[in-house]
Amino acid sequence: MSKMVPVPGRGIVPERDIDKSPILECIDLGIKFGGLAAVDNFNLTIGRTEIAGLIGPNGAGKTTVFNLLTKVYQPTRGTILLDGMDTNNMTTAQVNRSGIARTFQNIRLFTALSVEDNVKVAMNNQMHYNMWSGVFRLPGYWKEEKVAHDRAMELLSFFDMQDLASARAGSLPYGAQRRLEIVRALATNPSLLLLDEPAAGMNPSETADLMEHIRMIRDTFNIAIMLIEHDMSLVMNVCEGICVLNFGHVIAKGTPAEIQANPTVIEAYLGKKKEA
Amino acid sequence: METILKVEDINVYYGSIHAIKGVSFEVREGEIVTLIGANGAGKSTTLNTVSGLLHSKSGSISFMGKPLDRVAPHKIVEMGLAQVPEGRRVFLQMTVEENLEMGAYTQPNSGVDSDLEKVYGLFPRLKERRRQIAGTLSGGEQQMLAMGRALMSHPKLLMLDEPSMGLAPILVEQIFDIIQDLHKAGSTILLVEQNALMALSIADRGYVLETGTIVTTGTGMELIQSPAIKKAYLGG
Amino acid sequence: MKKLKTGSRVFRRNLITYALVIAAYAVLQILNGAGAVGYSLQGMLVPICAYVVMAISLNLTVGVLGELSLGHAGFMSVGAFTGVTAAVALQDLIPLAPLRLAIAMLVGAAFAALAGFLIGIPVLRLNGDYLAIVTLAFGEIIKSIFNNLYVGLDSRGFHMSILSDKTNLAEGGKLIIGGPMGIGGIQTISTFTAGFLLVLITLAVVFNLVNSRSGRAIMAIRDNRIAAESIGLNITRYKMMAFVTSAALAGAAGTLFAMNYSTIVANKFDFNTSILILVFVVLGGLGNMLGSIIAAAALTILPEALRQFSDYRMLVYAIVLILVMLATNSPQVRQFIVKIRVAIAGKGKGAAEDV
Amino acid sequence: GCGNSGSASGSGSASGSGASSSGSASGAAFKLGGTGPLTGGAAIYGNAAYHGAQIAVDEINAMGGIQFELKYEDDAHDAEKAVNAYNALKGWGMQLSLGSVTSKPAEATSAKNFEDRIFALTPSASSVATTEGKDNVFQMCFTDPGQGAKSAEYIANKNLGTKIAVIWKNDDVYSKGLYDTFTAAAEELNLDIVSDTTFNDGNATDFSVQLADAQTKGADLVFLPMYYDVAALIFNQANSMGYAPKWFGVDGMDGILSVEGFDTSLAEGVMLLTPFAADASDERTQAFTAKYQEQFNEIPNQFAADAYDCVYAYKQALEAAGCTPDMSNEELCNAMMEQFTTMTFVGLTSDESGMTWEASGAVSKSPKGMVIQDGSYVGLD
Amino acid sequence: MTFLNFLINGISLGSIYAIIALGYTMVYGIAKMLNFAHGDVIMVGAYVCFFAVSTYSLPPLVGILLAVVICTVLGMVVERLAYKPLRQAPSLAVLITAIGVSYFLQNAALLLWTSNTKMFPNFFTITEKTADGEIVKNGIQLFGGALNISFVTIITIVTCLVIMLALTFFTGKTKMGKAMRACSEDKGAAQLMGINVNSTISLTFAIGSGLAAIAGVLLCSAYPTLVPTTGSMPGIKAFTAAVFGGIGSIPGALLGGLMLGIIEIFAKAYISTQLSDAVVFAVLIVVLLVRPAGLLGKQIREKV
Ligand SMILES: Nc1ncnc2c1ncn2[C@@H]1O[C@H](COP(=O)(O)OP(=O)(O)OP(=O)(O)O)[C@@H](O)[C@H]1O
Ligand SMILES: Nc1ncnc2c1ncn2[C@@H]1O[C@H](COP(=O)(O)OP(=O)(O)OP(=O)(O)O)[C@@H](O)[C@H]1O
Ligand SMILES: [Mg+2]
Ligand SMILES: [Mg+2]
Repeated sequence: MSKMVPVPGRGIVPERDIDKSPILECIDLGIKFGGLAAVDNFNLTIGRTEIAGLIGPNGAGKTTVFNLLTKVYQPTRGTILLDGMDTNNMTTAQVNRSGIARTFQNIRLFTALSVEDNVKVAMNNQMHYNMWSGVFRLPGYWKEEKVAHDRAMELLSFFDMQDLASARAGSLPYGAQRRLEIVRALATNPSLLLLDEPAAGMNPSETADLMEHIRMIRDTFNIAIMLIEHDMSLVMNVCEGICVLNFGHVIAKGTPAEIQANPTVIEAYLGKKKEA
Repeated sequence: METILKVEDINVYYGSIHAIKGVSFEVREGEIVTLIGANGAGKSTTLNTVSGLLHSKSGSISFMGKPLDRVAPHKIVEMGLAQVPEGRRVFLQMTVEENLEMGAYTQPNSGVDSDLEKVYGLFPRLKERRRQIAGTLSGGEQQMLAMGRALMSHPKLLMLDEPSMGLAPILVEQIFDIIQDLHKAGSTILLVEQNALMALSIADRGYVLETGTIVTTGTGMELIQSPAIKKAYLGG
Repeated sequence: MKKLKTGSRVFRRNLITYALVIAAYAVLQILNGAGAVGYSLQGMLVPICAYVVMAISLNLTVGVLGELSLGHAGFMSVGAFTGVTAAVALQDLIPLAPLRLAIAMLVGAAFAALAGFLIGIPVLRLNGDYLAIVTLAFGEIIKSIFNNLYVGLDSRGFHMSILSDKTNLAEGGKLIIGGPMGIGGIQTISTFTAGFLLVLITLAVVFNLVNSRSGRAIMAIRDNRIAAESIGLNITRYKMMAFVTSAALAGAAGTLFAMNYSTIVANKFDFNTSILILVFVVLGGLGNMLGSIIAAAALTILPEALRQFSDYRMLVYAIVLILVMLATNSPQVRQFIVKIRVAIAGKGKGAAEDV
Repeated sequence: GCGNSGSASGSGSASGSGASSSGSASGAAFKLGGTGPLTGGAAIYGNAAYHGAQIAVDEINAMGGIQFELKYEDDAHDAEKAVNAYNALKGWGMQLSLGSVTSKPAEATSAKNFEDRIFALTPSASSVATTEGKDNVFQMCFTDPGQGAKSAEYIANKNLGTKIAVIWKNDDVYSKGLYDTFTAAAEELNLDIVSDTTFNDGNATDFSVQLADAQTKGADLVFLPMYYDVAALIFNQANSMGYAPKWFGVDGMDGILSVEGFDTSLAEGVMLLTPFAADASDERTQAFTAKYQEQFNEIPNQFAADAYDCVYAYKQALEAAGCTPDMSNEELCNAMMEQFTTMTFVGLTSDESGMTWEASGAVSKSPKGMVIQDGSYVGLD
Repeated sequence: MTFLNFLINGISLGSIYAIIALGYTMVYGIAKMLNFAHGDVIMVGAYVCFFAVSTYSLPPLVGILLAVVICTVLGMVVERLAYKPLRQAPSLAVLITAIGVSYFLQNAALLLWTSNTKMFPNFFTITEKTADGEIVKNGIQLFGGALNISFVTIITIVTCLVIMLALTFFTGKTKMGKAMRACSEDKGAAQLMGINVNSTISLTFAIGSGLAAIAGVLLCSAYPTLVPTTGSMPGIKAFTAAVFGGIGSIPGALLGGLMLGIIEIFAKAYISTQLSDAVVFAVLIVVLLVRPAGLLGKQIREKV
């Protein structure tokens, strides 16, 4: 992975992204639930093809950050610039169309649909035939369905899941479900991919395999990835920049090495014993 | 050390899927026994069968000498067996405190308050959030709640299904410390973990489950050293 | 190629459905020709078709879209009244009955679709039982409107009034909808063949919709709204699509139904009718169109078949209904069915999943 | 009480619908069928008619001579189910029909009677549409217009009220028919209708608003074109709000005195036009009432009486035309049309001068004006 | 004055809806099922009380108790036979079964007690000795008879309040009540707490049906005609009221019921008796659009 270099006003950025404008900028982002400020003046920039990590104790506000970025919750304050564009009054769907795709901490698949359909439905916005050509099976239908099918298979094979294409998503083993969620997110052609604890419930060997895929995704699709994870072996190995949250506040930013050495982080999050 | 839980040759089906194929194992008084295995190996199914949520087609399960076959789940809890289910399963619409009270359902009301304080002692974060609706807790907070809830019933045998899942490293340590404290305090624990290394390192004995059958067993140390295990579960 | 497998599995099930419907029609026609069909069954053929269409269309809302609707009869009502009105208006223009019926159905479907759209705007902003109660409310509102609506036709065209008959028609004018009196003296031009064709069309529409990008989107929204939003689906748009389609089909069914009786009143399409159709859907299995067809037919015939029980008829009907629900939902029976499906399809996975 | 009344109706009706009644012993019997609400909200009317017909058939079959086989099928007061019921009867081999008990179903079945040329004489379906354009469908009861208009005239002639309120059921053909013609006639007779309110199945519990409207508008007579079960509620509520106008009912009101647990004093002074009064003095009525009570232990209402008359009217017509059960429906139909347009029939629901039918199918018989005094009917001259 | 009268009438009608809705909400909120048979249990309760008092001339209170007991048992039996086997089934399946039960009860009543209308006696009266004999009073007259509040209404409202408070306390504060809520959320987890799910749900139905009996008696005391279908329409209205007030919210059921009654009366009085139903439901829709979780229902955001 390329070296991280500091850039004024942008924190640290992968060398290769320096001359490109950042894909994401959060400025003073914040949300309150009742009295509790789950996230408060959160600032972060992510480079075009950066793999960023968001870590922090349980309840620190990591998932909430994802929910703010994807407009599942509306921020009570602050701005989100996606590729320079303010997402202020966008809906979740609009945010996705303009480039953010995500997975969920507690898996949210379309359980009754087949694996293939889970992927195809994510391509909905890239398909254009209307209801009628669907109902009357006009040429448009056949053409686009063919394209969609091939693309879906391609994406599935990326996680070598093509053999599961016809299985019911709900009936997949846990690990496969997590991977399918990633494929589904990729199918929307995002420029920024948000992964919420992708390795949760995976054993070390499965986790190692996942790491490879995350890097591969970045390299093949040339997109930025931001991930939340409690498995330090994964975070420290794949992430280029890491941001640490605690009680909704950023308590540290930096390279894996810096973070691992940071006493505040150790005290609040990592604990004395080293893993990975 | 007498045997608290004895599982003999159980077979569990989901419809036509044969999930558990003749599994046998036992847990003795005061032990930490761990059950490790890949996703879908059958760990949770095993625990749910012991808890009486699922039923075994054949074989037998006995808890402190008494047979558990066809005993209703709530009876089993009364007998002193508690499970922290996979994926927390806290009562999302109830407050943190109400969840804990539910954990003490089988206990006399008199002791509940002091037990609450004990649990809050273990998980201060829960005390802060005692009035919050559990559904809005973070994943980790819910995990703590689930564990605290199980402790409320003074279990003779505590079964934990992946308690470290989704927890911050520091909390994982805490959880494992708590497990060891409980162990020291004399309670018996059956631990299902993905985090095989940590699990085995605190376990007296371990069983390795693969696609519904037990393939290896031994003391924690033996298993950690075994190359096969290293390769398969310790990512080594 | 696995994909062919999914494709073909769905495709096969749909094909079977078409085949069975066509076969049933053929058999009945032959028996009918041989005079082997009793008056009782004969008289029920058209209503059965209408109910089948109602069931399939409601299944689109409840099974595929996953929203509970307790007012589906309302759309049937709209279709019935507008359709018949159109038929009466066209009486002289189009002497050819089948054509007139077809146009009437189109009109009925169109108005029902319109109603579906207007109702959908508020309804689809709610969730779960709140949505259900609002559909119930609209069903009642529609009923109450038609109970107070007066529509007449004379040389000067249509005249409409609410609450009381202020249409004061010219000579030779005809009051079509007479408030509580409903519509009387209807020319019964509905035929079994027409019904059969409507069923086929309905099947085609629903199947093709479900197996298109729209259908996938609709089902995705059903399975997990938040995830559906996160992949950029326009929730309202697709909900509306399903809802309106379902309403339109119900409207056509309403016209078919109404044109089979010499008289029709708004009260016919009340809450109980909505519930009855819901029973068809649930009994047949959510998302399972073939199931809906069978359930609708069976439950329409059942009360007639039970006539020999005289006073105990409806009691027996209730008991049968309960027992069937218990049976179809008992794990044993389900396993058994799955086993059979596996045996037939040779493929267990997802066999329990219909659509 | 609960037990015996239950068993009574049980045995009473179980013999009937479905399993058809006795009498066919002598072999050749006319198959007589009718549909009515035997279950559901309107079951009370269907069962009454059915029980009335039952008694008549039993009596007639006992006499020897013409034999009937009666079969009543449930239509749950619904046009669709009525047609199903009709078809069931047709399949059974029905030769003569008692049509349907209630109006809307009757409109549907009478259309079928017309197609199939099966003669129909409905006891109680009073809407015009029932007979309109169907030469072989006749009625035993007044048509709604007839009755509505007559009520208005009666009120005008006896000037019973100057300010009139009407409470009607605006999802019901029967009530609407009466309302329309009543108001039309009232206008001509310049009766002053001050209050015009409605109810329907959905809200037939609370009438405070309707009654308050009538009361505040100073109505001194309230016209109630409805069946008696609802009327009972209205009297009850009017009483509790201390509103005591003159009440004027219609034939559907008959039966109110036999409602179990009804405080008849509430119906004191209620006037109604009905062709039948269960406690009339003539011995035929008394015999009928007695029989009905011991068989079904309840007091027969006008539905029962009309149905009873229907069967006897058939008997008379069949005898006069010398029909035999082996005749085709077509032949029977023509014979009956012939007879009913010419004969005069004396029954429970007519006075000694009897009743006759127009070709339209409408009956003409003089209604009895009745007033309720100390819990029983007294003829209003 | 007329306004006040209408308001009172609205409250009378509403209180009846409310008392039914309360029982409804119990089952609805806990067992998470639309128990369409609830209205018919009401009908059964009314009949039992009717025969006890009118036919076997037992004292009213005994009649009511008898109704409560029988309905409670009925509720539990029905639950055991028709709903328990469907614990794992989708909720819609249970709803359909409930409809089957509703048909069953109605037709059983028809066979047992015939279709003949029964007039339910009004217990809630007091007879006053006056100069000219006794007069039976069934309500309080205010402003020289300009306003009339019937005893039934007063008693119904009081009963409603008592039941509401009792239920709120029960489900919110007692161990058993909380266990009920736990079951309604996650039966499996509840079992792992040592809660006997079956008996808990059975208890829910017992309570719901017992309340139904009381509701039946009050319904028929206020609107005395009693037929086998007496329960169905009020049942639907009560269901509407329950949702209107906020699913599972006990105070909501009370408020929803009252609102429904008042709206219905006002719609008749000030708009049109003919269109009152339409108006009532239109108002309902508007309110739900403003408050998508009902009047008192709280909208719990799904944690993502
Ligand atoms: N909808 C909500 N209402 C109230 N509080 C909320 C809501 N969502 C989250 N919170 C609170 O905000 C805090 C942050 O929650 P969040 O899910 O972001 O934590 P997290 O960092 O993802 O933790 P974990 O790693 O355990 O998932 C938590 O304390 C949680 O209780
Ligand atoms: N409800 C169910 N229906 C059908 N099959 C199931 C069900 N639950 C589990 N299975 C299957 O049974 C097997 C064992 O599942 P189980 O959840 O016990 O595995 P596990 O070891 O707990 O996995 P994990 O580590 O992901 O929790 C898996 O193949 C799974 O697919
Ligand atoms: Mg999180
Ligand atoms: Mg597991």
